[in-house]
Amino acid sequence: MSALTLTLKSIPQQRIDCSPLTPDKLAGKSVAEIGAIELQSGKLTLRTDAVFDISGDDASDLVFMNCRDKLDYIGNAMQSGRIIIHGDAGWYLGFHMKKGNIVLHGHAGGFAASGMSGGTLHIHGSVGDYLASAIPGDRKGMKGGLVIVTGNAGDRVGDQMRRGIVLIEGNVGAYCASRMLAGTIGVMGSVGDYVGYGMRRGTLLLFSQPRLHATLQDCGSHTLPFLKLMFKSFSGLPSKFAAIHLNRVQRYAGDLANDGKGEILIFM
Amino acid sequence: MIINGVVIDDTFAEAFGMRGTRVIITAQNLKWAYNAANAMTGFATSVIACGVEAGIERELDSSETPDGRPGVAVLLFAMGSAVLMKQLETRMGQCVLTCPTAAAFSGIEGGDRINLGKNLRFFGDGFQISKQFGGKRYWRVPVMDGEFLTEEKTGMVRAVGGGNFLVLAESQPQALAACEAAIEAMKKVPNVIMPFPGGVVRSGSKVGSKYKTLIASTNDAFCPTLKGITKTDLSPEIESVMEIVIDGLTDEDVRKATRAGIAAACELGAKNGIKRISAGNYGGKLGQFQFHLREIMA
Amino acid sequence: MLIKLSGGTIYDPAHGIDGKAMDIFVRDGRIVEKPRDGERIDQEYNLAGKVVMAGAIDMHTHIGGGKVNIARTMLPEDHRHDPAAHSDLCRAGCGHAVPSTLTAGYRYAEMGYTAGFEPAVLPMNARQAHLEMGDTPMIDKGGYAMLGSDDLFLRMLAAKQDQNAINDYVAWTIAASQGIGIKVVNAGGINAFKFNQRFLDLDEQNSYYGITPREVLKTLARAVHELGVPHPLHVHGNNLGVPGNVETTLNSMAGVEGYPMHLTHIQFHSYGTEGDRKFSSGAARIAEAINKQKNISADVGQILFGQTVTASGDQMSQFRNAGAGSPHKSVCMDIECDAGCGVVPFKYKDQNFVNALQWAIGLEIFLLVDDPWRIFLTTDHPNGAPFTSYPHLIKLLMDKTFRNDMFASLNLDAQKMSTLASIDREYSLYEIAIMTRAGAAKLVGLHDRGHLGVGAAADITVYTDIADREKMFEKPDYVFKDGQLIVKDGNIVRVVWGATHTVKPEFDRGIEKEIKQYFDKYLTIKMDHMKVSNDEIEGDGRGKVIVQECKGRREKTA
Amino acid sequence: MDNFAQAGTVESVACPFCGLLCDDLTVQRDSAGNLKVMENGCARAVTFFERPVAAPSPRIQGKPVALQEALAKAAEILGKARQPLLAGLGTEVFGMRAVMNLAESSRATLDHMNSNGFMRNIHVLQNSGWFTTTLSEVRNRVDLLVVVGTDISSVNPRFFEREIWNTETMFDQNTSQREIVYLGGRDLDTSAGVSPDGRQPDVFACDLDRIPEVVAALRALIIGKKLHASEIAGIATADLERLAQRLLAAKYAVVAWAAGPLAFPHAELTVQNITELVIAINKTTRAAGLPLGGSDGDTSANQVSAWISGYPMRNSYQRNYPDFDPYIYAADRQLQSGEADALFWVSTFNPERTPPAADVPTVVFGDAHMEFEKEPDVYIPVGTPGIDHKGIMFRSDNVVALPLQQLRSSSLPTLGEVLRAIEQALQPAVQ
Repeated sequence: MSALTLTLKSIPQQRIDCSPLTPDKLAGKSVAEIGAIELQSGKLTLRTDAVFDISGDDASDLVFMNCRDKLDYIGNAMQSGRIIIHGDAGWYLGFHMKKGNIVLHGHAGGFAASGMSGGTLHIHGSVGDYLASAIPGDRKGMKGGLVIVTGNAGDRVGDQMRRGIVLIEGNVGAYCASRMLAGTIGVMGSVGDYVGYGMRRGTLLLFSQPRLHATLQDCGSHTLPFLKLMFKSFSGLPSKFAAIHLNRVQRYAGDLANDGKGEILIFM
Repeated sequence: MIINGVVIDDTFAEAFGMRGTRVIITAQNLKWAYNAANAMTGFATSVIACGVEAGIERELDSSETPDGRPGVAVLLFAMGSAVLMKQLETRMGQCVLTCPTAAAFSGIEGGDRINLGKNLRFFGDGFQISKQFGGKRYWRVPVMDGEFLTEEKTGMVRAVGGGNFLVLAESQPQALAACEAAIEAMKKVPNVIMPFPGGVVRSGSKVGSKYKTLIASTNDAFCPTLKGITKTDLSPEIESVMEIVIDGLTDEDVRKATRAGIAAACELGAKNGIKRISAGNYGGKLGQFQFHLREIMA
Repeated sequence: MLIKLSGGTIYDPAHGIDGKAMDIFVRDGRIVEKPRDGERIDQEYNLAGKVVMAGAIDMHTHIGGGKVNIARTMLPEDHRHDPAAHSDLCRAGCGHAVPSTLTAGYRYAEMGYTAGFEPAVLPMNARQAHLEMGDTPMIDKGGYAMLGSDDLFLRMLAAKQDQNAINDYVAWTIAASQGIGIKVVNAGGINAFKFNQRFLDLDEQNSYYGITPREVLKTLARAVHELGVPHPLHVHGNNLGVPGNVETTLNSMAGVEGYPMHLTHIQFHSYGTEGDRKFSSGAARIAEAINKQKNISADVGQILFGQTVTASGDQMSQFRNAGAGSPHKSVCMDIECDAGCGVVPFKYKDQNFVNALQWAIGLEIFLLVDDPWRIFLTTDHPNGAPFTSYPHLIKLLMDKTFRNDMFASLNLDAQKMSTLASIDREYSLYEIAIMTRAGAAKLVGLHDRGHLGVGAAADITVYTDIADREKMFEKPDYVFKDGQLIVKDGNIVRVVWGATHTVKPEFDRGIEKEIKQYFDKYLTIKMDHMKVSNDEIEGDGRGKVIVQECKGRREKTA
Repeated sequence: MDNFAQAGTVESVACPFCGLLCDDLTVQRDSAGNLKVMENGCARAVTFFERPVAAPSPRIQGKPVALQEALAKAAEILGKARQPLLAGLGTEVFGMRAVMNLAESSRATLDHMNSNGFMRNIHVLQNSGWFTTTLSEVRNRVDLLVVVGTDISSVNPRFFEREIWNTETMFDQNTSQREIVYLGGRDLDTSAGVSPDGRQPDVFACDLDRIPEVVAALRALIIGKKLHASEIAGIATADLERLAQRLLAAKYAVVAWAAGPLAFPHAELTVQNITELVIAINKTTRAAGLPLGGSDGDTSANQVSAWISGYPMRNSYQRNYPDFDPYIYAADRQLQSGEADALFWVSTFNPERTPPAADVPTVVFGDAHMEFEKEPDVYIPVGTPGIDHKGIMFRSDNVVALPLQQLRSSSLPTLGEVLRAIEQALQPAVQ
């Protein structure tokens, strides 16, 4: 058995919805059957074998080669297995993912990990806006699991995030943790304006002082016992976060506008 | 069977199925971990009136605890899961939540997951914070010294309670010395506690009483001062009997503890007045476990 | 073209026909006499053994207008799970709780419905309601214009204007908003809410006007009656959803002093305060009152379990209920000194005590009201459940075993509070035909619909008689609309637009002077711009406006 | 009835050029069909109505052609496209119906030229909902008007005249006592907020991009929170505290905003704070939000789209059923990414709103006065609703839809006519 490998044949002009291509949905299918699966692209539906060269036979170990940012919904509602992506991914990477592993060697578009409820998503690169956020109509962003981003992330990281852990080694944009409901976001780099806007609950870990708007208020400096526990749980992760052992923070809480009890912890 | 001049009765300890759980209590230092644990395991000698039987199993150094602080492991046993859960919550709330710097964690992986700090979170009046790491949920409850940190759940397993043996000696000091030696040895055995004061109980009981309202009363057959007026089980030279009761997570744990305890008591031997080791049972009708002393010591 | 429907088992309660094998002839969209011997039959459908009824009529369904479109806009999550693709015949859309207009029309027709009436047309929003209904194909439609919380009406009452003036204003409103009836929602309450009153019981005064809901109901019920509008005043009572509102409802019935009145989604207004949770069924008392008072009719507004959305003109109640919404979001609006609206998504759960009891209360009312001509099958779509659940509801009414099995799976405390399991009644096909066809047509005032007599519009539904009534009613064999076959085996085979039914009661045009003055002085549009014209409804090739007969203006009040 | 060929005066004309849809204009027509606003016109209305009559020929790559030819070419471009985009959508209800039908038949995606602003409101509606009011309620009830981030006048010129300083109200209010507060923004023209007796409005200015912070602070104060900061974006916290108290004390406070002018990223979160603070006030007294601004048929486009497809703007029929994605289907993004490979631009009210520069085949259904920097592949001039033909428009408050009148005879086709013709050419149309 070798990894089922989908190599993009040419750069598409329109976006392609790859949601039918997950390990669980492809399990037990022959190359011919996989090739016949139809993918939405613009107003057309394209056969999978018209879009990708298909090789290998182990659908539980799915590889995208030569991937491009027009390929949306990779790992959509994925239930098991592993997807490795070489190249960039489009929007909605790991959308409503439930279990399994996605490793991206490249950049991802918007709404990565939106609605994700389990598994891990490891992005060796940067992501667009709305990482771990909820799409309109959904009430919860990420609902569980782990996301690691080695690069930067855009605006609105974790908007309405409900559970789970997002660790970003680079910088993030504006409105980080907006309307966050629960869960943990760590950002090693800088964050943009209006961090924690409308935050209800949840924890945002920062390593430098951001600009804070007036309805996030200082709760003083503290040594918090849970941080040891948290960093211990990070210790095995393939991330720079694994090497951190700090538990002294400045604690800001809010957003008071939203009667929020979220916290922004800044390591001192 | 005779060990070092001590007669091992051909009898058995009769023990019951119980529910058991373990809690790891950590604190800024061992002293405050003990303060919490002592309070939590206080008044927990017998399920008859305390609800649970509880005790400190052992000390844990900082490499053994989830949060890297020193701590102790506490075992609690009860006759049923409902009462165990209720007692655990009550004791957590009054003894650990209240104790400066103390934190509580699950001491048993697997088993049935029962509430450890789950409902204590409401003390936080809405300011409590839930965190999930490594598949476990923790609660952070703001309190006056900072934050009370507790794991949400711990494990509950089927356990064994009421393992025991009796030390029959020529004098009270000699009986006590033998029991102290036994407890010292038994504490090194994991997964067990000896719930009575100092691990030793002097008020062994029998089933029933002349008083209708009582279901148990003093075990007159082993009371030395009644030798002449009751159907005694004591030979004339026995002046004092003490019992060690053992609760363990498995029957094997109880067996190991029993063996360690009897061996230590017998170490003192007949020359120190230790004459006989016996055990309490109900004729094998009530308990599902039987610990035959001679088998254990063989 | 002459069509013969041969040998079907006919249920036509308007003519007392209860399951008789008969032929029906259709020509040019109408049911006609048996033709002369030898006349050529162009098409024949052999319906031997099939159940034949008039097309079903939903006399209370929120299918068009501002609040419905707000509900659509705010619930993308609901649409995503029920897309309706473009086909050779049908346009695309989406379904479930608040379907797109086209999909709503298709799905109604696929269930054998040929008409549906929007019960809450705000006059100020009537144009939108008609535009949306205009984009609802397959079925006929119409709307009830809302009055009773509009400032002009309350000013007229407060100024003690006589009933004639009120009647003229009511008739003008029906004409301007192209309605077929008048609806009152939380009589005066929506207005009171604008003055920060949070409840308004039947005899409580509006804090500005001093008018009580009782006066509003009585005046409007009388106006509708005196104008000869066939549909009685359509009343959404005060205190919707409030435990104890059974008293308000009973008092409201008495309050109209014998004028005809239709109480809508009465299930939501039949709550007592007994039991540990101070919430109990008032169904028996309500049913008893309906049985006694022949001037009263009602539709049930049955709730069924699952996700839906509540869309109502009753902004006062909806603001109160917004906290219980799921998902937690809501829209409330104060509207144009005319009315208001509130939209709250809701998920009814069978293990929830209140929801389970609501379910039982609705069924109790269905089963305890004796006269099927005065009780109507609705879920108050989408408030109690989407209309697509009607076949399931029919099965609950027709199949006691099925009903009791479902009941036994509900919240246990709710079961203890309901007598449902002890009610043996099962609706017959004839009774179903009354409540969904003949009765509904009579109630709405559709003189040529809801029956299969000669001269009737050939809106006809044909079912296979199978024991599972849900399966039977969700997929008719044939549906004819105005004589054209539009549905076969539950699928659309031809798309038609359906007409808009209205009434045009006579009134003294002199009233316009006062109305115009009011508009010019206080409102932000011109009076003439409120009026919806026929060509706006019929534009883009949509269905015609049909004026149903009013029985003529009764004597002026002395 | 009307003889549009003759000169005449038309009263009660509705002006579709802003979201207020004032319908009290008097417009004079000369025999050539040129219009002049005689009464109740604002500068915008004058601009709209007084453009001279024009009826240019349809063009293909700048060359005049017969309408049929232009339609055939448009149909050809539409048929070939893999991701056609119908954008601009500056039209009214009947035009929008035709847009929806064409979109479905061609599996196109849809976006309105004002969506960047409008979607801020839609996002809030879909996330938390809101509590709003309409113009006539404002006119009769408001006692405290708080305007966030706009002077209103620049988007809805006659708002203060018609809804605030009206002389008569139903509830005997002395309108000159109405309190006006401008919150946020800089260098606003607040002159319209001066009461007839000369009372100045309160103006709490701040940079546009600090409005999110100011609105958040106001909401926090309304729900009784204490803030540490002594000033917020240059506004004294004490002033905001007083404003919060005034809102809670008012009988019918109205908090107005216009989505367009809140032109900073993620402004929907600010709109949400506005609407949520309104709901908080309603716990004890009455208040309502008021979405203002708008036009080029934005409200109408969203309303029609919602009832026909189930979704507001930024939806698509590319999957053969309606699909909604306010990000992926944004016209700008689709064009910049090169995904949209044909652009069909509709602007029937405003010749200034020309299509965005894009390197794709472009068909414009536009006002007759439209001038292009880059001539589109096909230009089909169409009539202006409310001048050349009838129509129906929704006001910015989302409730009232008004009929638009035909004011003159016109040789220009309606948008609906040309779109239906293209749809027919594309494939046998469904009903």
